[in-house]
Amino acid sequence: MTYRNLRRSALLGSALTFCAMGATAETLRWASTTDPQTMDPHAVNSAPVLSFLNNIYEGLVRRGQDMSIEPSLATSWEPLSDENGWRFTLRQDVTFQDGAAFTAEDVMFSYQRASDEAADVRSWFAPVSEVRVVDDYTIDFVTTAPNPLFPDSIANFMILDKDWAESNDAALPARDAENYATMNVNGTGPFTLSSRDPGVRTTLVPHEAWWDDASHNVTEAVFTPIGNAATGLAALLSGEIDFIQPIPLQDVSQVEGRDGFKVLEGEETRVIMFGFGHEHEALLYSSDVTDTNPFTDPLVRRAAAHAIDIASINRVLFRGKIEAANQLVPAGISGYSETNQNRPAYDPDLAKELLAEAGYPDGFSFGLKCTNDRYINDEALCRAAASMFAAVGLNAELTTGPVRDYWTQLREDDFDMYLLGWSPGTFDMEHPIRFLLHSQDDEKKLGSWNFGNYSNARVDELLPQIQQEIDPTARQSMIDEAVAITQEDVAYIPLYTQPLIWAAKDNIDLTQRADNFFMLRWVTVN
Amino acid sequence: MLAIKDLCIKFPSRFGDFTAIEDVDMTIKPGEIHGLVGESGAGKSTVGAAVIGLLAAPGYIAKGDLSLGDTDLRKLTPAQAHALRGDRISMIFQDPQTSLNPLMTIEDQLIETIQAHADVSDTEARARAVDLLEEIGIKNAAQRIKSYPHQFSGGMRQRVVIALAICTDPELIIADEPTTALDVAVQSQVLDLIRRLAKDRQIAFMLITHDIGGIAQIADRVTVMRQGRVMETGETRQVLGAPTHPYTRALLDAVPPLDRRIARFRVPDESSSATATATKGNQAETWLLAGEKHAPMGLSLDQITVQFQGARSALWRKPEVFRALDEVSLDVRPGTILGLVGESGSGKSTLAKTITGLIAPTSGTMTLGDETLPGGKARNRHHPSRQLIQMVFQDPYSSLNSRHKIGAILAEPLWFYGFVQDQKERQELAAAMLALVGMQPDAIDKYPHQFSGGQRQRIAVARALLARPRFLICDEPTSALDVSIQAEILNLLKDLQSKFGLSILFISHNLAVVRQMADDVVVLRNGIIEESGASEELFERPTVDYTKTLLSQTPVLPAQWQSAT
Amino acid sequence: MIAFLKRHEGLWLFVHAPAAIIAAIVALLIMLGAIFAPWIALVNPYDLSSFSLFDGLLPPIWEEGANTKYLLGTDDQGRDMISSILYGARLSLVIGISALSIAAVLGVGLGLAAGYYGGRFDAIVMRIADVQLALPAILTALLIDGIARGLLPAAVQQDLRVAVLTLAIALSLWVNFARTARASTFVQMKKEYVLAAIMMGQRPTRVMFVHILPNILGPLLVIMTVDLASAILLEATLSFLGIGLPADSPSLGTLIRIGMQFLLSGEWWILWIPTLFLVALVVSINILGDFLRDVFNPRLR
Amino acid sequence: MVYFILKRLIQSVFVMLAVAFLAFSLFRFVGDPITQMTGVETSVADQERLREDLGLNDPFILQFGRFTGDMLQGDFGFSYRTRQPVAEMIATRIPATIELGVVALLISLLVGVPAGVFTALRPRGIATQAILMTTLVGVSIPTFVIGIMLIFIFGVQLGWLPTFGRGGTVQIGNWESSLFTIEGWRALLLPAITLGVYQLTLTMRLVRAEMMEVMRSDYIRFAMARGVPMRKLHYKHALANTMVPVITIIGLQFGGVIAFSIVTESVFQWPGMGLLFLESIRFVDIPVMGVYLVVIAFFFVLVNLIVDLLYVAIDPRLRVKDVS
Repeated sequence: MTYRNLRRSALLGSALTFCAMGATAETLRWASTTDPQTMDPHAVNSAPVLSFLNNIYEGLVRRGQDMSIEPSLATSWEPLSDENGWRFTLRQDVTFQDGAAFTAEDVMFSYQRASDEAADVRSWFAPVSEVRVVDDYTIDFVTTAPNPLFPDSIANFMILDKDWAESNDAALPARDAENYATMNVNGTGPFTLSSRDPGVRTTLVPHEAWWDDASHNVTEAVFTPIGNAATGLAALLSGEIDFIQPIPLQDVSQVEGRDGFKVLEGEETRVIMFGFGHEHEALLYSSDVTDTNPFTDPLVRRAAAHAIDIASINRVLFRGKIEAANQLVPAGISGYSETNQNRPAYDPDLAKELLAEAGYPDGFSFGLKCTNDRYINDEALCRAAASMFAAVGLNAELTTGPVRDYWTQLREDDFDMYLLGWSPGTFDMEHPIRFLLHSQDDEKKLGSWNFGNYSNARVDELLPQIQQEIDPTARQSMIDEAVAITQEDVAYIPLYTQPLIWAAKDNIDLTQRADNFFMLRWVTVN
Repeated sequence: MLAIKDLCIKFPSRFGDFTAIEDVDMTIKPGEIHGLVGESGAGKSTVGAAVIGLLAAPGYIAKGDLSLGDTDLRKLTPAQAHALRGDRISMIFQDPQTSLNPLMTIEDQLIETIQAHADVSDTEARARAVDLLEEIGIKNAAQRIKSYPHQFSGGMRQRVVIALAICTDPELIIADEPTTALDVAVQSQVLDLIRRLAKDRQIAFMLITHDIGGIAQIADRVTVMRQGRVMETGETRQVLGAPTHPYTRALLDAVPPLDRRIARFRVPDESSSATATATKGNQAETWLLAGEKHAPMGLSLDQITVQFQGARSALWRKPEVFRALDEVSLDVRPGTILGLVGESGSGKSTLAKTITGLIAPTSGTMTLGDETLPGGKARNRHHPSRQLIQMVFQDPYSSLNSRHKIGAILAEPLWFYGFVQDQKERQELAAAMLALVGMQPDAIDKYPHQFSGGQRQRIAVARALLARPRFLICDEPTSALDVSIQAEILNLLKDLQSKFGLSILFISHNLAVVRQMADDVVVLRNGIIEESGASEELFERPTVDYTKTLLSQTPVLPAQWQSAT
Repeated sequence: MIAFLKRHEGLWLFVHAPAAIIAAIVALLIMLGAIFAPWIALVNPYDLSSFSLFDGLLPPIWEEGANTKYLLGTDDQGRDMISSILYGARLSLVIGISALSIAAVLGVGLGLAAGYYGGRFDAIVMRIADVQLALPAILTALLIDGIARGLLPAAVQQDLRVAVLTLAIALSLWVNFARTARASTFVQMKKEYVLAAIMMGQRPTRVMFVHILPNILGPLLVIMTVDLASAILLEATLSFLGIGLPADSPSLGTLIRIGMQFLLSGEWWILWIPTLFLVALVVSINILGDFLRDVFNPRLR
Repeated sequence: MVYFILKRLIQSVFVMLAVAFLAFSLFRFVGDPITQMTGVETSVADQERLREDLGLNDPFILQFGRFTGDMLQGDFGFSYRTRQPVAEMIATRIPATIELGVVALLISLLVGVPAGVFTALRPRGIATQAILMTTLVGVSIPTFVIGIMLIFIFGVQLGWLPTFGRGGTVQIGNWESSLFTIEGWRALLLPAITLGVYQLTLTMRLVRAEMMEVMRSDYIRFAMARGVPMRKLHYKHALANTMVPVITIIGLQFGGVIAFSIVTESVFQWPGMGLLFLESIRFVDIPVMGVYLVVIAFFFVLVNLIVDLLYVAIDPRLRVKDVS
């Protein structure tokens, strides 16, 4: 430990000297709420880690500014002819940040590493049955079934150097202890780590031998996690940082109103929704209806949907920054159902009528579970929604809590209604159908986030077909059918697409991508 | 040299100014010891504080002249007054335990004081300090000067205090009760020292004290004060020997003589209050006498030893054992008073606590009447002795629960021992008992703080009696009281004892008081009995040196100044 | 009148201490407002149907765009600020006072017993106090929160948040009471009235509670006021850190936490009005505490 | 002396053990670390396997035994979240918290003690009343509000001082210090003031009360009567005697400083232990939380020991045996 500390100290010391000398205009200081917990691209499957490491490591494919898939370490890919799967042709003359050459062996190694039991990202490779190195620059991923979306699904599968990992005892991701790859990097990406002080400061410098043309002019990038939103914004306004992601909605006008600052607004792909306990036999938190579960009745669910005044929520809570959602993905995501764009209108009278029709003319009380630190304004949203529900007779007993034990509670079916935000990892409608709409099936790992266990035989039937259908039109019509069914059922109440609001100094040019990833390679400091 | 003329001091309070000192005149010549006597509240200390310019915060001098030699003390700026303090006037406080800064060595405090008033080097100041300590009677001064105050005993500490007061050669020293906190032996040494200093160095002393015996021994002149006014002033011999003012007369009468036993003290206004309530007191008297088996009960101690575990000072050394009582045997005969005499630390209070069961004896047996008295925890809460033995404590201010009404305090034993079931009856009896001890019965509705020390001590006696005790322990019952009050309380105790035939263990450090009260006397010193015997016999013909020294050192009024009773 | 005041010295001092009078009036007003909140408040923040998001973010009456219905404006939920504050103060005071009561009973009980029995019992109590002191209040709150989470079914947890928070605050305050009670008891134990009671053979509980307790109430009362202020602040701090009360049962602390989101956004009233109320309340209590301290320690006057 | 210190040490060990037990046992109830360690798509079976690997399914006592046993061997375990050794994580954060705490304490002493003396010597002055009133308001504003106000005024509006972080730090051995650069001090100022305000008030009031008490004591009156110069009287005699109780309270307060540094660190994004602890709570990082508690208890115990030693240094009555 002492040895390690000494080395780190030396490293930090030199980094600080460097800071002092190289403090030119091209230094970018940016902040976000959460520190990436590890530098290992396979150890943890979480947005802060993947977002940050996308600047250091690269995958076979990558996403462009519009989220489209484009070649990265693979220059091209096509389906295998004689079996299910894909063949990737790799880019030549790519070197890792330590100078080693990139070959198919590294991809093979990274696949083994990322699909190992110790890796948190192994679910990406669930469809993969075999990986074969064809030659130094060709590699085949064989899948158990036809998988048209496979290349899209591995945009965050990052490649690291086999020799580097093995010689540093980091052949597997660290699970309950650290290893070399937790604190050190060796990727092929545009930036490399120059110093890291977890939770405090992480500094990146450009990788001079990067294969792609650098369109950025950053010579040094310093990342600071700032958990407290007010502190973060204050740091931006006082000029200590150049860019922050995200900022609270209510502060947008303040930033915009100041000289020298700008706000970047966009939409995340995350749809915020309410879910129901579809299969619960009785309400858990009700004070008046204890023997049955009204939410099993689609009429009641529809009534709840009509009770929500999304326009007021938008105006007051979100300052007009949100887009109402009508299905589980926002428009623009592949597979979005153009034919099902209507959402239940705000109509409290209709809601009351529907409730009366369902046999609850005076409404009933139930429990609503929400997070208070997961989504933008999540707690305020739930309180507003509870107030709106109450106006039609649905008296919500609101429980809000930190996300740290929220999922556990949901897994234990401890809710009547709950809040959920879902971002399709593959940027395709299939993703929410698989996770949120298909009946729970532990064996096949389907419906694993369908906490209320919404179950519809037709939807269950459609999912495998959607997954395997290569023809886009046929695929879309199946998706449309599934969306229509679930909309009719009011399986969820989709509310809105979560906005994405970044703030920066005026002299920073950057690109805001819909997955909330911040790519240093698109930054220009003027 | 010091001249006080028409001094009037007022303390502003929210209900108008309170006049503490009125028209006081006094002069003190160099080398003269001027005694300022009076009971508490007489304003003695206020005069002293005014002279040295340290009058407590809101108080101010309303009128009058204060001058020291040619200096008009009232015209000094605060800075000048401060420079004068120590340089020309100094002061000695009552308690040597608290008068010295515990965090500084004696040397530092002496040098600091010397250098505050004289431009001398450290070495010189130190030399002067050492000489002074030697002169004052501290042996091995060069070495002991490095010590901290806590490393000196009480008497030695008072010497250091005196050294500090005179190290700057002041003209006047105000000594505010300089001997009150000290044991008899040390008292006389300190008084001797003061007398010597006055004579040798021609320092004028203002000796503030309530101890008339001490004044009589060393003061050249005396001023008697009462309630802020001078009653009488003049040569000591004249004022104390042939007092002209009735107050002085009464004060002198209340001083218990050491050389003889008197039946009763003459207390001027006692009779009036006593008779007014006497009829009411009869009820309490009847009740007390009606108690079953009210025959007196004796107490004997046989070879009682009490040891305390000292603090552990080192890990490998066993903590030292401190022997507070060493094989003490004594006998309180039924219906008599045994006087227990001793200086502080002699084990008197330990003995009382052992008898009452607060402390367990290490060995030895106690017998109350015919029954063995278990000690410490062995005596359970319901043991009969809890009722049969009662105690009157030293400090009347802390012996009554200040948050309880007198009625509640007095009714408690009646309720607790189950004597009287009815609440109303209890209050009535309590009121009657108050009458018996010479108090107004309506006191039961008041709180202790509404009474003076002497009245509280009467209440404490009433409480003890309401337990229907057979044996009474009086632990220094009058040492916190003024002499005239002391006389009243002693009279009361005598009356009650003869009326109810109580057996009393009377503990006191005051030999004169014990002589007035006790049938038998035991002299205790460091936990060992030095001498014991019938009271008059022992006082007339003490056999042990220690007793003799004690007797000789106790300051008394010369016999010829005392009035015959 | 004068005679009456003369007898009741504390009252006399009070009448002549303007700061104490103002503080008492402010504290009294806030407390009355809190007590009668259900009758005087415009909306009930607990009743979700009594307000509407539609009225959200209205400024106080003197600002442009205000609605005269809401004198001090509304928050982002459309709740009337005054109502929220009244209910918030109510909750803060309930938590503060109950935490204080628990702490006082526990602390005074243990402190009295420690001072009375001394020796080993005293040593044990003081070691426990040490452990408690080594765990700052925030950590204690987390621990209690953790236990509650582990032991209680999820259904009742929400309802017990207030109780849990109260207990956590109580646990971090009892040491103060215990130490003071113990020290004061030590002093009283040397007093002769206590010896007299013990010698009589009275039960230890009677000696402790009937005889000693009334005599040590003075310093305890001072601690009580000062700690009431700390309890309210502690609740605010815990709520700020997000381990206090949920937003739908707003105490003053929670209101400030919510308001903190609007620090830079221009809706200043959502943060600063509750803060002002909290500070006014705490300052008043502290002034009264100071005043009591002076009454019980005349020498500091 | 040796016995005294030894006795204190044994008591300290008891406190440490109790805290370790509490820390560990109670945090076992806080949330489920597995959900934090794994991503959205990790299967339930994988989670269960991980739980088994980490020994989270073992009996409670076994887990506690492992926890203390490892700790005694200097092995503080690994963070669930970052997979770093906890010892190292805490060690890198300790300097920030200590420097913040010590500077805050220094501010509170450097301002609080003179202010206490001043107000004690002029109990009726207008300045005294003003100071007392100000400080009363000072203790009545929650720490986090003070911090945010300072950020708002000095960081955002005036732009004089940094609003977060430690500024320039210098590495001295294992200690990362911000005390050696101007930037470091600038960054330290606001958080230290925020943290110091509350302690300052307490210190000031305590010094005032003790000083007034001491000024009434016999030895001060005697020193007055001897004409000891006022300056010496106030600062050498009175203040020194005030220090014994003041040091006790300051020692006790150090725990409070560390505790409230959680709040301050959160507001100022100060990379100390408190911030780490808050992050750990958020991510249910039990090893870090447990070790943090133990470290805090250790500080408390250490400070108390130092206070005991200071007593001995200040008060000769505890130092030398009675010779008379």
